[in-house]
Amino acid sequence: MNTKNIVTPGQRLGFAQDYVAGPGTYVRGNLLYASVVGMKRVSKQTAEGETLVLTVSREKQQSAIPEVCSLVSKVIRITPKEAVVSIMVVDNSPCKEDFQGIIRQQDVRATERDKVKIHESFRPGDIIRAEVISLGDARSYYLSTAKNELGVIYAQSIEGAAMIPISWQEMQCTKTKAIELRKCAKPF
Amino acid sequence: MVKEFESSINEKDFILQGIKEGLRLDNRDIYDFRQLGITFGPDYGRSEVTLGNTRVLAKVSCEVMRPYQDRPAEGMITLSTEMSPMAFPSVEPGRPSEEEILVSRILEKAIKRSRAIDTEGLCIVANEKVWSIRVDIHFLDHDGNIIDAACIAAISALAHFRRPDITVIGEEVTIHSIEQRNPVPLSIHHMPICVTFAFFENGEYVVVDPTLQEEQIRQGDMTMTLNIHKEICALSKAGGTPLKMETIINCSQIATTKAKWITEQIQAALDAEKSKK
Amino acid sequence: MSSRLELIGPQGLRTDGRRFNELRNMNCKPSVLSQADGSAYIEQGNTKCLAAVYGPREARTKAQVLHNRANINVEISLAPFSMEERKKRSKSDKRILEIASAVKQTFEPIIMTELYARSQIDIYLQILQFDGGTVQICINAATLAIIDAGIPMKDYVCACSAGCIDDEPVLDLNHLEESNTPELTVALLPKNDKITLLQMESRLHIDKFQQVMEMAAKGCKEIHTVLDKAVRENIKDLLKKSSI
Amino acid sequence: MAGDRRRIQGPEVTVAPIIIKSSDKGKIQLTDANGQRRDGRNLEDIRPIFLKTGLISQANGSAYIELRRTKIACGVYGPRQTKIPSFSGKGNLNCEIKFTPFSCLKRRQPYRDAQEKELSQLVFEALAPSIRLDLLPKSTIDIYISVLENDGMASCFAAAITCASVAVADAGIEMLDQVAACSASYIDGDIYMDSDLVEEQRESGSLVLSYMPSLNEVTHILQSGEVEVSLTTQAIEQCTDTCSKIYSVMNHSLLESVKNRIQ
Amino acid sequence: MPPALISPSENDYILRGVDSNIRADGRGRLDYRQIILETGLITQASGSARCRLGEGTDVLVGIKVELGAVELDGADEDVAAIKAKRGRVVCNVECSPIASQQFAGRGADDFNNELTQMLDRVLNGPQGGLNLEKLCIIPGQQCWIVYIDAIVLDYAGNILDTIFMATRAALYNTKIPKTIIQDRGDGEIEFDISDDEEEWERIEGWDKVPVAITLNKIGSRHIVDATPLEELTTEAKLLVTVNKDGKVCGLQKSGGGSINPSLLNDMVQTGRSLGQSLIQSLDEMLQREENDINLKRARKERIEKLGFFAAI
Repeated sequence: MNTKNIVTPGQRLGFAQDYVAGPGTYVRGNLLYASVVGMKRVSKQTAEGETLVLTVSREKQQSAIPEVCSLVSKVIRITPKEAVVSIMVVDNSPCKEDFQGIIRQQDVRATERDKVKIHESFRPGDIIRAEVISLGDARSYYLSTAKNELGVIYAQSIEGAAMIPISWQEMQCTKTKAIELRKCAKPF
Repeated sequence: MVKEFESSINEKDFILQGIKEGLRLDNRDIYDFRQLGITFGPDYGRSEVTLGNTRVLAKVSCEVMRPYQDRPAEGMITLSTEMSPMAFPSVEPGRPSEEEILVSRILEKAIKRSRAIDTEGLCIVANEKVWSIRVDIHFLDHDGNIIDAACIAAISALAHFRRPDITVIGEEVTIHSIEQRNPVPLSIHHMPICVTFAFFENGEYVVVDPTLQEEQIRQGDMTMTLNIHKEICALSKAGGTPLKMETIINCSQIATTKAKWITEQIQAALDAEKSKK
Repeated sequence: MSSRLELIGPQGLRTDGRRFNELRNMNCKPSVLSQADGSAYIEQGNTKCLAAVYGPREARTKAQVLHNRANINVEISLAPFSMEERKKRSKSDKRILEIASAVKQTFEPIIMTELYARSQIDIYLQILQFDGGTVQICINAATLAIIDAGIPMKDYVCACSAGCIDDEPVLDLNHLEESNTPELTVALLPKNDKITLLQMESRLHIDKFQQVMEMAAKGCKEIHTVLDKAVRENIKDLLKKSSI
Repeated sequence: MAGDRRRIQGPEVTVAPIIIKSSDKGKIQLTDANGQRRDGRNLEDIRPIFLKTGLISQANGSAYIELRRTKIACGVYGPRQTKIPSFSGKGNLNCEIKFTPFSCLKRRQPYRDAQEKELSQLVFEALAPSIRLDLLPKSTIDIYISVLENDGMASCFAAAITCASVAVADAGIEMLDQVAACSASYIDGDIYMDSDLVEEQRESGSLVLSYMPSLNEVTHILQSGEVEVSLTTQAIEQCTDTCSKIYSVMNHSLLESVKNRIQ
Repeated sequence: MPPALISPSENDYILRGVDSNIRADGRGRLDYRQIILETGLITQASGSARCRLGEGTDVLVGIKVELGAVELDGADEDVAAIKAKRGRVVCNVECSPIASQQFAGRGADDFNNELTQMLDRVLNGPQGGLNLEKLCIIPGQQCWIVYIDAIVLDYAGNILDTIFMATRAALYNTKIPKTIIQDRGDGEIEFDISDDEEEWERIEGWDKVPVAITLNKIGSRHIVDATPLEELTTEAKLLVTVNKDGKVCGLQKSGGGSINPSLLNDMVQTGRSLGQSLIQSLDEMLQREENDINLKRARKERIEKLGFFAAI
């Protein structure tokens, strides 16, 4: 790997009109600067006249913070109105320390929102995939599972065994074959 | 934080109605103290006082210390009160509550500010060494009126206390152990006694020695500290329901008789203790 | 108390030239601060105090919320240069907390707190110079500031101290006098002559008690006239300003 | 003063001994006949800098700086969830600087004193303009700086800022630029760059400047002492020049760390 | 208490105003509000002064001069020897909760500390102006300690400048008792303190005490004497302390923004010239007040202080 491509924050990378500023860079005045330590990369030109995207990929990942994207989190506690979760992975990069999020009753699924019962959707200890819909209040991010591919991805039955999804709102225990209710994520 | 236990509305009404009719739950008269018990020992300066269910322990100890610069020929007296969650479930340990501050301030005024103890007699070598007397007050059980109980405990413990005898030759100070020489008592000028009143119905009704439940429904309180010479040593009515002046004068009369009665009780307990030895 | 100070001169005048039943020179003015909802400044002799009242406003912490009335919060601070010797006092000094608690309990039955459920009224007092009578000046300043803030209360609360020198009751003690004689502080509701606060230190014979208390109550009445005048003048000024 | 009761306390008042040198040496000369300082530097030279990243494995980013007898370690944690719930669209930056008890001439108390609290505030002010806090809503970055040895307060403060900036970059946090800082002392009308403790005690004033060389912005300035404006201007210029030099050291150490990881 | 907030439109309003050199209260960028200064309000202090800016900010400074031990430490003997011959200055700033609800409880602790350190840094050094050697009574043992306590009584922006103005005036007002030193032989020195107030002296060098000018960078320009709203708009502040000779006695940037070096130089220059003229007008005010008092004293009239009722 060419060490010449390693850049440090504040380093000038070129003129703003020549490139599109990708992640790890920013524009100030008419210049493009690096904002993290890492490798400078320029996207390959695919079409004629397309502006190249310049990115600096981080040499070391910053501890991730939630943004509007999909994430993985663990249910901590539930109330009739909401499920409190702790956000563990944001967009495939793990958070060093957990952030707190809330899935409100109306954000569990897309249809028949008024009939949602939290305890028939999530249980404490479930691992779920969700997405951030808002920065939320002072304490928590607001999350939603109102999409087919979002919902519980791993859960244990009362017996303590792992469960497999059998429909979008049911899971079955591998040991006792008991069926429990969950809002399941559609497997990829 | 644990919330303080509160009586129900029915209980409150019941107690209030009783007071209006001159009746109390424990069959006392409104101007009566509860049963007072004072026990001493086993060592000097330790007394345990019970006032109904309220129970307070006081322990006096002493050590030799350097005096304050502005009072070179006076001994020191330290009062220390600590409310532990044992008697006060709502108290957070470590941080003094507002109630604790008020109690310790009233005791300080009653015992230190009124000069109940002869501090000049505690001087060993001026500017160099004086006795420092420390009174530790522990609240063991709280059923109302801890101030009166604490004050009785503190003053009776001080009266019971004996400090080691000393001889001073020039700058040389010898402290004799209790086995070597008889320890000496503190010289006590007078015995301040606290009497606490509780007021109900905008000050219309007055009760002496309130229990915890009565304290919870009172609208105001007043603590008078007196001695047997009919001197008011301290008085504290920190806000609460406004009172007529006659009520206060009336209270002061009641307090004098109560102070006399309590002093006699303490004296009797001290005498009984002495005769035992 | 072996070396007793001469607190009364040969002509029967006190150390600062006052007669027995004379108050110290008193100055007061409401509305002195820009940020506070109500404020007041009071001088009683050499004791000077500023008061500010904020609220009724949202309670700062949930623990302070009372469901049926407003919570009153009192904070007192002493300027480091206010005493003879410079001393920085922490806010958790026992004596200061005691006074703060006394001021709080004095105003609780007087302010109509039931009109402002779940809210909070803050009373801040700053003592700039100290020459005896802390409790009384704190109460008088707070009364004026609360009135200035427009918070409804049942009556003025006026406080004054009295003592007893050589068996003679004296009014409004200064620092020298209060450290050498018994001191009784009384806070009075002037309209119905009821006493809300009564504090005493040092020894006083019970036979003198009533006399001293009546002396203090008389002082409270005098203070009431001064406070009332200040309030009325302030309102007149306000009317004058708004009519222009 | 109420100290920490859990620790064994020494006497109420202690005085560090003053070592009296044999009289024949006389007064300490800060410069010799050639205009060179006691350690052979010229007035405008700074001490050699050793700067290394990634010493604290638990931290998200860390750095260690050494300028002869000044030694500082810094750890950066976060961005992580803000502990005190209060909504803010921008990230919080929390800086804490701590002098170890043995780092100074006099023993320092183990708990944070007033000076440390204020220096922490100053470090915050110096670093805040360089970090893109607007990208980190509801999050906090914690910067903990530990001074292991202090050889002159001004130069130590400057080194702490430099060190913290490298640690933030090492944590992979998005920044506008890195902040380099350096100090200067005014002694007898001359400007001594990066003075040590002996020089500092003889100064009539000092200047600490932190600077973002690539953006040409001053992020912090702290000057004490009675100084002519012209001299201040000159010192500011010298400091910005020196900061650019320190900047290359900072870049170098960051590049090294990347290279090491790649290999 | 949450910090005060500012809306984007208010922000924009102030920004544009500053750009066209007109502020919400009609002032230009470099105009101060009306200054009211009065000394000698606290009889129990050795010196005191109160400074009020416009209709808002109000600071009271009380100075007490007390006896104490000299400081005995230093990196080496030379430094220690200088310190042993000096008096000391101790600064302390407190924001009273009466000034603003933000200062209630422990809310002001950090802010108090910041202000205290800023004041201390300027006054406790060669640039402070005070002649500390004159405050020493017996070298190596006893000296006067000057305790400077500032209390913020009312808050409407620009606290620091006001503190410095009030401190300077309070130092002017401070009188130190004269000491008479007697050598008893065998290295034992005793001293008496004169109780004749006529003989008491001002602290030497009070006139060299600097004042502070806080310059607030808003947009690409800077203003002085900012109101609370303007302070919220400020990106970076620069504190310039200047003495009467026009020398810079301290610079300190605060706030979360950065400043371009050329603008920085510009701000230092502005601060310097403003500071010098500010000192001149402050000194005139103090002189006028003293003349008034002397005149009244000569005519045996009652000296009435405006006290806290001034200009409200």
